[in-house]
Amino acid sequence: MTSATREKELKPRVEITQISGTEIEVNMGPHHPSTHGVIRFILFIDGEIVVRAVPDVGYLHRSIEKIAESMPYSFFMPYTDRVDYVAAINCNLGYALAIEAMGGLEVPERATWLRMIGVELNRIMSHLVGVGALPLDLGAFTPFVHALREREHMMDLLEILTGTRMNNNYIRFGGVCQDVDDEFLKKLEKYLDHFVLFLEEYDRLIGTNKIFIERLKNVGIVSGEKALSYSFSGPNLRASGIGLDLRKVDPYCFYNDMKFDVPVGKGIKGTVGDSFDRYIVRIEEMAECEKILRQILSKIKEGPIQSKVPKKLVLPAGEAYHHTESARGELGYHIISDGKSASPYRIKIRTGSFASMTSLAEIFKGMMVADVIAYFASLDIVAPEVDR
Amino acid sequence: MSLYHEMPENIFVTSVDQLLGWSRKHSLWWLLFGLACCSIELMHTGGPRADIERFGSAPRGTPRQADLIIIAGTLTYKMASRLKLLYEQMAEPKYVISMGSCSNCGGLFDKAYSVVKGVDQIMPVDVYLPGCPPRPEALLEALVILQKKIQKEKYLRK
Amino acid sequence: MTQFIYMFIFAVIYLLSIAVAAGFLTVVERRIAGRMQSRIGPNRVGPQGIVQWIADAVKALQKEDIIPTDAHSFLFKIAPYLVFMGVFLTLVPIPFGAYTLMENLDTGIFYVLAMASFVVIGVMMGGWASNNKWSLLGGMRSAAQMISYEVPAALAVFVVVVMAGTLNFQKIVFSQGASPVDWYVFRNPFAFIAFNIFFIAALAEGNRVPFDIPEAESELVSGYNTEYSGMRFLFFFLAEWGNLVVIGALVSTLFFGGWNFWFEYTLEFSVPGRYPIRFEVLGFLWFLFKVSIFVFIIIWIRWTLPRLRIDQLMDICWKYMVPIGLFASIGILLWMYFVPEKSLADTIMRYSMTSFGGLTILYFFYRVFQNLRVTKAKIYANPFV
Amino acid sequence: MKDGIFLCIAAVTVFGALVTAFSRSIINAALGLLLALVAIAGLYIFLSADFVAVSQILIYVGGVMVLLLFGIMLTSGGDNIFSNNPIMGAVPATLITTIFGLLGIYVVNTSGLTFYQGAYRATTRDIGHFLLREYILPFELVSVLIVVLIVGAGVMLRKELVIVRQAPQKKEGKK
Amino acid sequence: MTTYLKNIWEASATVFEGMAITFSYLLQRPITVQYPDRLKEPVPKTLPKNYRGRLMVDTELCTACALCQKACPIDVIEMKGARTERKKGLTLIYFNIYHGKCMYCNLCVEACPAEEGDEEAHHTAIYFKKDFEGSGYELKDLVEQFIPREEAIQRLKEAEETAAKRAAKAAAESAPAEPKKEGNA
Repeated sequence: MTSATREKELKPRVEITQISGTEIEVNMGPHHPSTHGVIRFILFIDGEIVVRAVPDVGYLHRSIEKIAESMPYSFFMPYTDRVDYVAAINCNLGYALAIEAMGGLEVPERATWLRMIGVELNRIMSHLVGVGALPLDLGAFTPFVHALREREHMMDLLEILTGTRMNNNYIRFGGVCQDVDDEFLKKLEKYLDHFVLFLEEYDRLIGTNKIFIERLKNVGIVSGEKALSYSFSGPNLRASGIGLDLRKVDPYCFYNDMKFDVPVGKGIKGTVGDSFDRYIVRIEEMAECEKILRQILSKIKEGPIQSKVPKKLVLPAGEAYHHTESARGELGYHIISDGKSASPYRIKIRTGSFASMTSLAEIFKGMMVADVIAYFASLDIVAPEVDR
Repeated sequence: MSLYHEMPENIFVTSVDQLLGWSRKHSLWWLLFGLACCSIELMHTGGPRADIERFGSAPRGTPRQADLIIIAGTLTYKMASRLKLLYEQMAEPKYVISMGSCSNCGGLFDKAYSVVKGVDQIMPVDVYLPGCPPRPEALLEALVILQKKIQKEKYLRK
Repeated sequence: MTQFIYMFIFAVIYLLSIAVAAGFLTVVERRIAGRMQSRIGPNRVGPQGIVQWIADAVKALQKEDIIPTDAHSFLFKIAPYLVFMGVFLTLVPIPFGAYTLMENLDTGIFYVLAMASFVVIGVMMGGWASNNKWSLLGGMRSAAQMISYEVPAALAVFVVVVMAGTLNFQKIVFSQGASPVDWYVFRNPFAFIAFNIFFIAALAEGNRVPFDIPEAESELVSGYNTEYSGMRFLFFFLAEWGNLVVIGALVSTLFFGGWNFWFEYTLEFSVPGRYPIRFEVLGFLWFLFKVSIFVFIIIWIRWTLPRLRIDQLMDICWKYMVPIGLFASIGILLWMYFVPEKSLADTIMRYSMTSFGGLTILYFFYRVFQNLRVTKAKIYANPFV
Repeated sequence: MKDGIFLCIAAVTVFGALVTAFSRSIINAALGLLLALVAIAGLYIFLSADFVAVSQILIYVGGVMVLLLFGIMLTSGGDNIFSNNPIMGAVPATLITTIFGLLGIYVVNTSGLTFYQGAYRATTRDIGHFLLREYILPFELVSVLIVVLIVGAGVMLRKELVIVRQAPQKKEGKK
Repeated sequence: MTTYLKNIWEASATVFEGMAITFSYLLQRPITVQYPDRLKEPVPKTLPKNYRGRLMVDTELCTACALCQKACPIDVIEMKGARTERKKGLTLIYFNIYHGKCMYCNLCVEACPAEEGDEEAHHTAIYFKKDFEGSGYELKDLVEQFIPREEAIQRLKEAEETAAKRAAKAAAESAPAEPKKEGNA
C-alpha cells in the first residue's frame, strides 16, 4: 500500500459539525443486545456520528472485594471465579498464587501442570467468546455459534478436569481440588488436533471475509503509546504492537519452560492497534495456547496434587501484589493481611477489562454508531471484571 | 379480555384455551438479556448443544416482542429498576424464569450490600432454577416445566 | 360486478397464500439456520416443526397490543399494514404460470418498483411514530437505504427491459426460453452483471443481511420495529418474509426464465382451453422451485455474512453498483446493436456463459466437499468419540 | 359500479387535499398529501393512463413524500409544528378554489378534451414510442435540465457543508 | 481502477468461501443433544465421574458432624445432629439443603470425613449427584429436606427424650458428688 492511499484511509470518516447542530442523546444499555452483560453508555449522536459518550459502570457491582474481608481466605476462592466468569480458572490461579506467595506454601509439580492445563483451556474458551461475539455484533450469527460449539467441547473437557462447566473453583491453596487420569490427557490431545482445524476453518469463515475486514480495519485505532497510557494489558495491549506478556516477562508456574510466541498486532489490514488487530491477536493467541497445552501434555508427570496447608490459614502481616496474565490482561491481586485474623484486611483486584473501559469515552468520539459496537466488541470486555 | 370474564366453562372454551395454551407454550420467545455468569450458559442454551430453539424459543432483542425473560445472573440494586422497567415493557402474557442462585435469593452474594436478595422481590417469577450457573440442559428443563404450567393456564377465564 | 367479486376472492386467496408462505418460510429459515450452526432448529411442533409458524401466529394474536404513551398512535397503528400492503401489492403482476397471476399489468416491472415505495413510507412511519430514538434511527436508515438501492435495481431492470422490449412480465417470460441457454442471465455478460446487481439491490431493499442495518440487532436493538408487539409486529414479520418470495419471484422471472418449463408456450396455447392444465401445474411447480432456490440463497447469505456499516452501504450503492449498472445498461445497448439475436456470436456467448455458470456451481461444490473432508478429519459430532 | 368507485376515489382525493390544507399538525398534513397523491394515481387508472399512475406513485410517493417525511420527521418535534399561515384563511382559499375551478371547467369545455371511453388499452408502448420518436428533443432537453439540477444541487451542498477532516494523529496530540 | 476491481474480486471470493463453509455444515449432522426426551442415553450418564450436580446427603452414612455446615461459605446447609438411642454416635435430626442458593463449590464435600465405597463408587456422605434437574414453581421447592418433616419431628422428640434421660442419668450420677462440688467451689 502506498503512503498516499494509507493516508487517505487513515482519515476518519467525515465529521460534520455544522449541519444540524442538534445532538440526540441515546441510551445504550444496560440492556442492549450488544453490551455483553450490563454496561451502559450514554451516546450523544449527531446523525450517525457520536459526538461524545459517557460510559456508566456499576450495574454489576457485586462487592466481591468487600465480601472477601468477611470470610477466611479459602472461602473467597469461589468468589474469584465470578470476577471473570469467562476465564474463571485464570482468576483462581491469580488468587491462589498471591496467597501462596504470601503464606510461603508449596505447590506439588503435578498440581502446577494441572493448573496450567486449566488456565490455558480457559484462556482459549475466553478468547472464543471474544472472537465469537465480535462477528455477532457485526451481524453474523453463525461464527458465534461455531465458537460456542467449540466451547461446548472444551467445557466437556473442563467438566472432567474440574467437575463443572463454568465457575470451576478448581484451584486450592497448595494444589488443585481433584486429579485426572491419563484418559483425559489423551482426550485433550485428540481435541487439540481438532481445534487446529477449527481455527483454520473459522478464520476462513469470518476472518478473511471482506465485509468483516472492512468493518474492523482502521476502526478504533489505539496506538501503543496510547494503549499504555490507558493502562491496557493483555491482548488489547499486544494488539497495539507492544508485546508485553506476563507469562514471558514475569513467569509464574512453569511458563519459563514453555516455548511460545507472543502475538503482536502488525496492522496487516489497516493500522497497528485497530479493531482487526485485536481480533487477529486473539486468534493467534489461541493457536499459541494450543502449543503450550501440547508441551504441557508432553511434560506432565504423576505425583501428588495437594500439599499440606494449615486448616486455619493466617497470613503474616503485610501486603503483597501478585499479577498473572489472564485472558483479558493483567489480573492482579493486592492482598493486605493484618497477621492476626484468618480473613484478609483488604483485597483489591486489578482487572484488564476495567482498564479497557477507560478508553471508551475518548475513542468513541467521532465514531459512527456501528463502529462503536465494533470497537467495544473488539475489546472483549466482560461486565463483572469492570464492576466486580 | 373483559369480554370473556364471565364466560362459562364449556367444551368450546376449554378447547380454545387448549389451543391458545399450546401456541403460547411452543412459541416462548426469550429476551436477549443476561446479567452475569448465567448469561454465558444462557448463550450456550441457544447454542448448538442444547439448542433452545427446538422448542420454538427464538431470541428477541426487544422486550416488546419477547414472552419470556430469563433473569440470568446477579441483580444489583442499580440494575433492579432497569430490570423492572424491562419487565414492564414486555407485552402480556409474559413469563419469568429465575436462573441460578443469584437471582433466586442472592446466592453467594447475599452478603453483598449491593445485590438484590432474590429477583422475586421486584417481579413475579414463574420458575426457579437452581444452579450456579445451571447447565443448559437444566434451563431446558425449566422451560419444559414452564411449558407445562402454561398449558394449564386458563387464558380466556382469567 | 361479478368481475369485482372474482377479483376480491382471488386477492383473498393470494393474501392467504402469501401469509402462509411467509409463515412457512420463517420455519424454513430457522431450520436452515440451525443446520448451518450445527443445531437443529424448531422441531417440536408438528412433524419436524413445520407448524411452528401457526403457534407463533396464534401466540402473537394473544399478545397485549402495546402502543407507547408518547407514540403517534395513528401512524403507529397504520405503519405495519402499509408495509405489508407494499409487499403484497408487488405480487400482483408477477406471473406464477401462464394463467396463475392476478393481473397481467402492462407496466409490470415498473409497477413493482413503484409499489416498493409504500414499504419505505411504512417503515419510516413506524420508526418515527414509535417515539423511540433507536426506532427513528432505524426508520431513517431504512428509508435512505431503500431509496438509494432503487437506483441500481432500476438500472438492472433496464437491461432486462431493453432485451425484452417490454415492461410486461408475461412478455419477458415469453421472450426467454425454457433451457438455461435461453435465460436472460446467461445471454450475455451485461445481463449477468445486471442479475448480480439486481439481486444485491433486492437484498438491500428487503433489508436482508448484509444490508440489514435498519433492524441491526446489535446496534439498534430491533430497528424500526423495536416498539411493536403482538399482531402489529406480526405484520412486519410477514412483510419481511413475504418480501423474500417477492425477491425470489422477481429474480427468477426477470433472469431465469420464469415459469417456462421444458415445453414451449406457442401461439396455439393462447386460445383459452387449449393450454393443458398439466403444463400449467408443471410450470407453476418449476417456478416455485426456482423461487425457493433464490429464497434459500437469501437465507443462506443471511446466516453467513456480517452486516455493513451505513457509509459502506452507501459506498457500495453509489460507487460500485450504480457505475457498474450504468456500464451494463450502456453495454447492453451496444451488444443489442452489434450482435443480433441468433447470430453466431450470440450463440457462442450464450453457451459459454451457461457453461461458466455451471462451472462456478461445480467449483462451489468442489469447495464444499473439500471442507467436508477436512471436517470429517476433525471428527465432527463429538471430538471424543 | 364503476362510477361508484370513481366517486369514492375522488372523495378520498378531496379529503386528502382538505386534510393537507386545513390540518394544523404538519405530520397529518403530510399524511393527507400522501393520501391525495395515491388517490390521484387511482384517478389516472380510471383514465386508462396506467403508466402515468405508476409513475405518480413511484415519483410522488416513493420520492417526494419520502423526502417530505424525512424533512418533517428529522426536524425536532415534527408533531408539534403548527402552521399559522394567514393565507389559509377561508376567504382567500374559497376565492382561489373558485377561480381555479372555473378555469378548469372553461379549459375542459373549450379544448375539446374528452374522457377516453373505450376499453382499457395499454399505454406503455405508445408512451415509449412518443418519447423516443416524436418528442425526442423535449425529452432530451428535460434530461439535460435534470443533469443541471443534480450538478447544481451538488455544488450548493458542497458550499453549505463545512467538512472537518482531521487525521487521527492530530487528535491524539490534542489530548 | 485495479483496487476497484480487486475490491470486487476480494468481496465475491471471500463471500463465496464463507458460503461454501456454511453450506458444508448443511451436509453434516447437528451436535444437538435432544434433551429431555429424544435421547440415546440420559444426560446424567454422559457426565464425568466427579460432576457437580445436585448436592445430596447419604443420611445413613452421615455422622452429623456438621463439618460441611461449617465449610459452607454461604450457609446452604442447615442441619442438626443429636444423640438418640438409634445409633451410637450422633443422629441426624434434620438435614436441609437449599439448592436454590448453593454455588456448587465442592468445599463441603472436601470437608466431609465420612467416606464409603471403592475407587469406582466412592462417595462421601455429602456428595454431588450426577443430576441437575430441580426446577420448581416456588422457591421453597428448591429446599430439599433429606429427613422428612414428620420423621424429623419424631427424631427431635427422641433426641429430647434421650437428652432428658441423659440429663436425668447425669443428674443421678452426679447427685452424690454435688455437695462435694459445692464445697470445692
